[in-house]
Amino acid sequence: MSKSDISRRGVLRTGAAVGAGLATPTIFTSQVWGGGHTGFTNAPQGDTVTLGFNVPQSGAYADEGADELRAYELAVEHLNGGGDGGMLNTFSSKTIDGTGILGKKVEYVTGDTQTKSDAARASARSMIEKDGAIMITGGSSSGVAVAVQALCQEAGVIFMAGLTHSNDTTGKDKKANGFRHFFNSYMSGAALAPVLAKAYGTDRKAYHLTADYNWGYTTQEAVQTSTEALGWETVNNVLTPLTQTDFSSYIAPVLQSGADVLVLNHYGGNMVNSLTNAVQFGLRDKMVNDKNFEIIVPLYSRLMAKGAGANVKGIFGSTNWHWSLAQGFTTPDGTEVAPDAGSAAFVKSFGEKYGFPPSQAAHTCYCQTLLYADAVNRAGSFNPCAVGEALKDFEFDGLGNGPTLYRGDDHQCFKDVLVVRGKENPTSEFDLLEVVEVTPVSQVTYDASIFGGDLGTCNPGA
Amino acid sequence: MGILEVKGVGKNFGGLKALSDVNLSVQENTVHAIIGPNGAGKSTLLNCLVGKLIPDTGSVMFDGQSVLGRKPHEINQMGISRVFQTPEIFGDLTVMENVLIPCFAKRDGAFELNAISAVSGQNDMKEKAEGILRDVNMLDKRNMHAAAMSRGDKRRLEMAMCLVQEPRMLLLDEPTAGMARADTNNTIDLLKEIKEQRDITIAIIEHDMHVVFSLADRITVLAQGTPLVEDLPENIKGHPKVREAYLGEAH
Amino acid sequence: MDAILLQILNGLDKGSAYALIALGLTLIFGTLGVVNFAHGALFMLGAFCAVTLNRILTLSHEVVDETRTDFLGNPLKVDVPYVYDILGEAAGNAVIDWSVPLAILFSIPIMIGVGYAMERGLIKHFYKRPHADQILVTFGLAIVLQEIIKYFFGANPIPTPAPAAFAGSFDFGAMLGFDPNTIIYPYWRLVYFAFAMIIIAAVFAFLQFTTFGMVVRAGMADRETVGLLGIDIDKRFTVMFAIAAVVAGLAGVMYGPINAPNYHMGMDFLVLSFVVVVVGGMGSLPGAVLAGFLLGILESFASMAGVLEVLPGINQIIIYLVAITILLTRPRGLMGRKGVMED
Amino acid sequence: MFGLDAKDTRLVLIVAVLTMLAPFILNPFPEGSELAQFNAGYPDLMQRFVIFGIFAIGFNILFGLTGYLSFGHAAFLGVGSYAAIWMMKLLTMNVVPAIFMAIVIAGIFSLFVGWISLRRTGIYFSILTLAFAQMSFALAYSVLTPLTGGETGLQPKMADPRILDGSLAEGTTPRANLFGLQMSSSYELSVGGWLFTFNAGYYLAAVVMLIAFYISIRIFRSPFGMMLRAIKCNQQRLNYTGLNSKPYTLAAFVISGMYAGLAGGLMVAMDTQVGPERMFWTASGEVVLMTILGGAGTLIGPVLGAGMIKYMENIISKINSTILHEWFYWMPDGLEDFVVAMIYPFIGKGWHLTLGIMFMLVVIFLPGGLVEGGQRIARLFGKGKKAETDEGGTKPSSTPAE
Repeated sequence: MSKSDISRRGVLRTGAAVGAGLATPTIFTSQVWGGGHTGFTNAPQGDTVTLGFNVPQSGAYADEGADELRAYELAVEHLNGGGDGGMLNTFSSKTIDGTGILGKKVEYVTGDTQTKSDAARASARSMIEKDGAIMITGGSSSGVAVAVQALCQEAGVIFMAGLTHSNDTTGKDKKANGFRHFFNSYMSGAALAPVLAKAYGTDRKAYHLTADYNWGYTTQEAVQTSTEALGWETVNNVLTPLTQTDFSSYIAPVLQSGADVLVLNHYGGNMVNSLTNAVQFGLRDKMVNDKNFEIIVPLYSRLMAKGAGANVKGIFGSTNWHWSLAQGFTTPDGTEVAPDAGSAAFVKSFGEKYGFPPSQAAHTCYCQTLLYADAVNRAGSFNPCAVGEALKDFEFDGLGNGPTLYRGDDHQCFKDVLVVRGKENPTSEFDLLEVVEVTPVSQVTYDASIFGGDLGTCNPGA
Repeated sequence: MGILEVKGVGKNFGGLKALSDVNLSVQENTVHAIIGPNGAGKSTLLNCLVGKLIPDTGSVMFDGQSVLGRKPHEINQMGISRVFQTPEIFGDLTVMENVLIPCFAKRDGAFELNAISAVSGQNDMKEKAEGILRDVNMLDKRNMHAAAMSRGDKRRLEMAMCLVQEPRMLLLDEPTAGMARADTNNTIDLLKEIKEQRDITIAIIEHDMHVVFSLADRITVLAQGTPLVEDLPENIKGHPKVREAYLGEAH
Repeated sequence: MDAILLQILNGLDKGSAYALIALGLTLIFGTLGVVNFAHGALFMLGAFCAVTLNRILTLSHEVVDETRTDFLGNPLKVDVPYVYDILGEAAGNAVIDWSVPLAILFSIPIMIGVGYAMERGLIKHFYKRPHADQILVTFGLAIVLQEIIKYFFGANPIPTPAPAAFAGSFDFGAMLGFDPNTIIYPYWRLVYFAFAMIIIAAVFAFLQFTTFGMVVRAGMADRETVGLLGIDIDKRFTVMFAIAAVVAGLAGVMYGPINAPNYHMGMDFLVLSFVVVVVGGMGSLPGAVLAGFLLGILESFASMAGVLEVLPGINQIIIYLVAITILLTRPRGLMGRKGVMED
Repeated sequence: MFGLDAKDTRLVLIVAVLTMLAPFILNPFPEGSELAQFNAGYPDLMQRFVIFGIFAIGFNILFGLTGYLSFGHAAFLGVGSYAAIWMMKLLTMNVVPAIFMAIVIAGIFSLFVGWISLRRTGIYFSILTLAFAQMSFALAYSVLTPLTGGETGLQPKMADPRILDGSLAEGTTPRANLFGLQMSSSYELSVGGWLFTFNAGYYLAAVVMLIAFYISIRIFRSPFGMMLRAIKCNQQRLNYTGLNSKPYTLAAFVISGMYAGLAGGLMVAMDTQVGPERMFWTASGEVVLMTILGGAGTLIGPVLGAGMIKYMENIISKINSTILHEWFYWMPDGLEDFVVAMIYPFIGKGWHLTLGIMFMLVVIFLPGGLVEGGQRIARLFGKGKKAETDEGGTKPSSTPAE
């Protein structure tokens, strides 16, 4: 964002405030969260619209939150016609023209979720109640996503989920006002299993270590079901406390169990520590059942993988998106993957602005912002119900994941899933993962009813 | 039959015999002093009387009821009040509050969830507390922080806190220890006054013979955890056994 | 049988970290009577000494590699550490590889400085203040320290690997006649255990066999008396604070390879270390060490799959259950003294 | 009045006026102005001020009076919240049974925890309470997921039974209400550039807080409160005065646990969601910090401390670098960047740093908390007048709380 721009905006805002202060004191009352005349919460007044970016700025996921915020700032810049336009150039829908959303200039407020559902809701509520945000987006855990999504449903604004991987977000806790671009545990399992079977054979004994909370449960279940379907056996599943930092006592007995694969259903700091510990134990140098012992991390985050350093080398996992899609590559089995135009545009615009490639969290947040803006434009209204209708069963392309469907039944995006592996010879600190296979969307699609839950009806606010 | 009957009390700490076969009978409305050299077991005995320690053997009866196994607050509710060697008061509270607390304890018992009525509205309690403060000449200090007072005043406050409960028996643990002569004399006068004006039994543990002989009606000499002699003060003064016990210990 | 052996081994190793942190905490509490909530932050600072040294050793200049491209398609800029230029690539690599053990030397003066500054600048003024004030001010300090670290190093964990020589694990099973691979344990963790034992022994020897130590022990037992003897105990207590800081710092330095350091690792250990200290008995050094190992072993047992099947979730609460049980049966912890911290 | 002496009555009235006028007081800056960033007069934050005020008032009854430092009070808040949300799911979205049940269940749980923990004193007591709270958190997060919803917590669902409520109209979501008055409903008053929001939930919470505050004053001034202060001062003397300190401390513990439960229930009433982080030890630490920051053992201190911390958490954390640049746009470019760079570490995502520094400064220079600070200021300005030394007698100065 160029500085003169900010300054000008500062002048305008002050000017507006003075003007408002001088105006004849008119007293009127109105029911909030309704906005009376407009029929929905926080209907944008004047020539600007405010979005709420609710990301972890303190706590263990602060770096991930910072990357999400960068992506949001970039998206706002592009929506307002700044920069090189990024993925606007490749997005299949062409309603965004650089004049903001529906001709209103996009402004934003930020808040700190602290990766706690209470704090996240407090922050989201302040954006809705104080700053007049019309849409809330962000977050980097499912607990937060589910909590904020429920809040947005109640308040009558749209929630565009950030990084949340649990099935629950668009499963048993789905809400009509909430939408998720990111993939989920089920898709990770479905995408990973065939690749694992191909790489490690169908006669494997898996030992699961699972983070003892909802996301862990759904991920473990997804991986177990999909690998067992291909012939694997699950030897054991041990639940580990969220607050655990040293996993040695969980990893030490793995070899004794006769397992030859260890699945670490952990995310974030848990993943870094459990993987580091597992590699420390030399598990990957061992031969069990005449097979090389292997480790799997179902959900990879490049930012977090960095914390595990060299320990990720050769370890399989899945990811929603990876910047190497921008350049194209050859998978180990010889498939040529051509450079993806959308990814290339995004990586270029993000990389040139910030000096490093975007993470998957940044990507999903950027996409969500664009998707929201486009939906408003197509609906011709900021009314959440109209926006929801526009997003429902919306098919698009050019946002880095190939053709994608926003399924209307559960507000979940369906797109290809990347199976990745820790790179043996990274060229830089960002070059940690290589894409092994792009699992086609058909392979990870499931029936919307299998996770229960009820979307309810959209709520535009009282 | 005395109001306090101690029979065959023994107490061991590890291998150490602190008390053995202590018998003691304190008559109602008398001042009974327990003296003895350091380490004779005076404090241990006192702690057995007030419920802080439970003796290994023997019995302690107060007015026909056993005090053994009862907690300090229960023993207090039976009518025994204790004055400590160094005054134990509520330092952060005002003098008035210090006296009000025992008033409430006397009226409401060991526990009463009296959380709604204001202290300031309890006029009967206030009058009672003011009365005792007047008796000990401290009414002018009623709003002072207790911790800010002189040691002599603290001692008087502690006495007032005990007396306001109208106990049947007052246990004093070296009440003049570490006091200047003038303060000691004041304390003696105060105790004499108490003795004369109230129906009260006093048991006093004391080092200072001046105090003992000014007050006591009867004296028990304790040595090495067991009573040596029990007699009237005038008989104790020249008693050879007592002299032996004290000289043996003394330098 | 082998499973139990393995968990005992594991518990000893876990316990050695607990014991080291609790030891430092107890030193400060026992000598200065200060409840130091910033002790976990000292542990974290130690770990970041290792990170910093690694950063210093890998200070690099960029060399453009025309044959490869970076994420934007531009020629790749490869970082070449200055150490390579000075020592050559092989020796340079070796130095970087050994940065964690080297950080022991690097961290000692830093931790002494931090400890000294903390005691003289802040803690000293809180000797006479209520414990609640001490807790609050040191808690505030802990937040400040970790936020400063976060500002410079980010929130994500930073990998600080052990020297390659310590990679992999040692097969105890084979040595003891069990099947191979049943009882294996990483070399670095064994190093950590040995290191912890040396530090603990050194602290005890220092307190036991030097006059300085004797005075400090006397001060721990009865501060007033020692003061009456005309010994300037305060100066010695400053030294003890610095020593405690060094113990915490060294525990942190060596912990880096076990769990990649992040800015909140101190807070993660804070509650646990207080539980350890209290279970051991406030102010008792042997108690702290004993409780550290005890809790380490029990935690390891509680994480066994067989145990979890019978008692799901026991691994979540075992530490606290033990703390409650011990405090109810042994009012002052395993080896605590009467009257310490009871008001 | 109300069975209070003149000074306490004045304090209650001041607090009552401040809470009732909070929507005005907390929104001093006109909408759209640069300083509007500092406005705190929106429902969520106002609700949090009073709810955490209740939590801290209750905590103060235990810690401020008896000196027992509980490090596990967040557990009672959490348990109260879970009780409340279950009442909403099972019975009715009316907040009355939810709040009532929150108090009852938190009371029962604190009776259990207190009965065990109060066997010990000092730091041993603190660790026992901490242990219970951490166990509650860990279990709620994991094995008790069927009961607590685990990580994602609990919210009212369309499919909940709500046996007392009629079925919901199509397209509506279950909303917390007080006999039909929705907690989320607000009236906005726009005067010139100013916008004031009057929220039903806030006023319910504020009235409850006033009652809670009033009860706490009564407790402070009662014989019971005097006994509690005596316990803090000299437990031995109390026992030898014929009083059993155990039931007194236990009663104080349970009362403060019920306050915490009340706060937890109100949180659910205002925002129908519960997550286990509410019980994490840092949440217990937060109420300790609030109480000490404001002034432990004083009447109004805990409320001030709660307001201060919640203000920092919600207002300071939302200032980002763009906003800073807007504020200082009038400076020369180089200077502007410099000033922003100097301030930036302390605001927005750096708000924890500011909080830490503030704790240290307050503890070092104002051991009596903000109340002591207020007294010092009052003394500075009121030298001629009679010196008010009584705790709680000081009026909250410029702190943005009630």
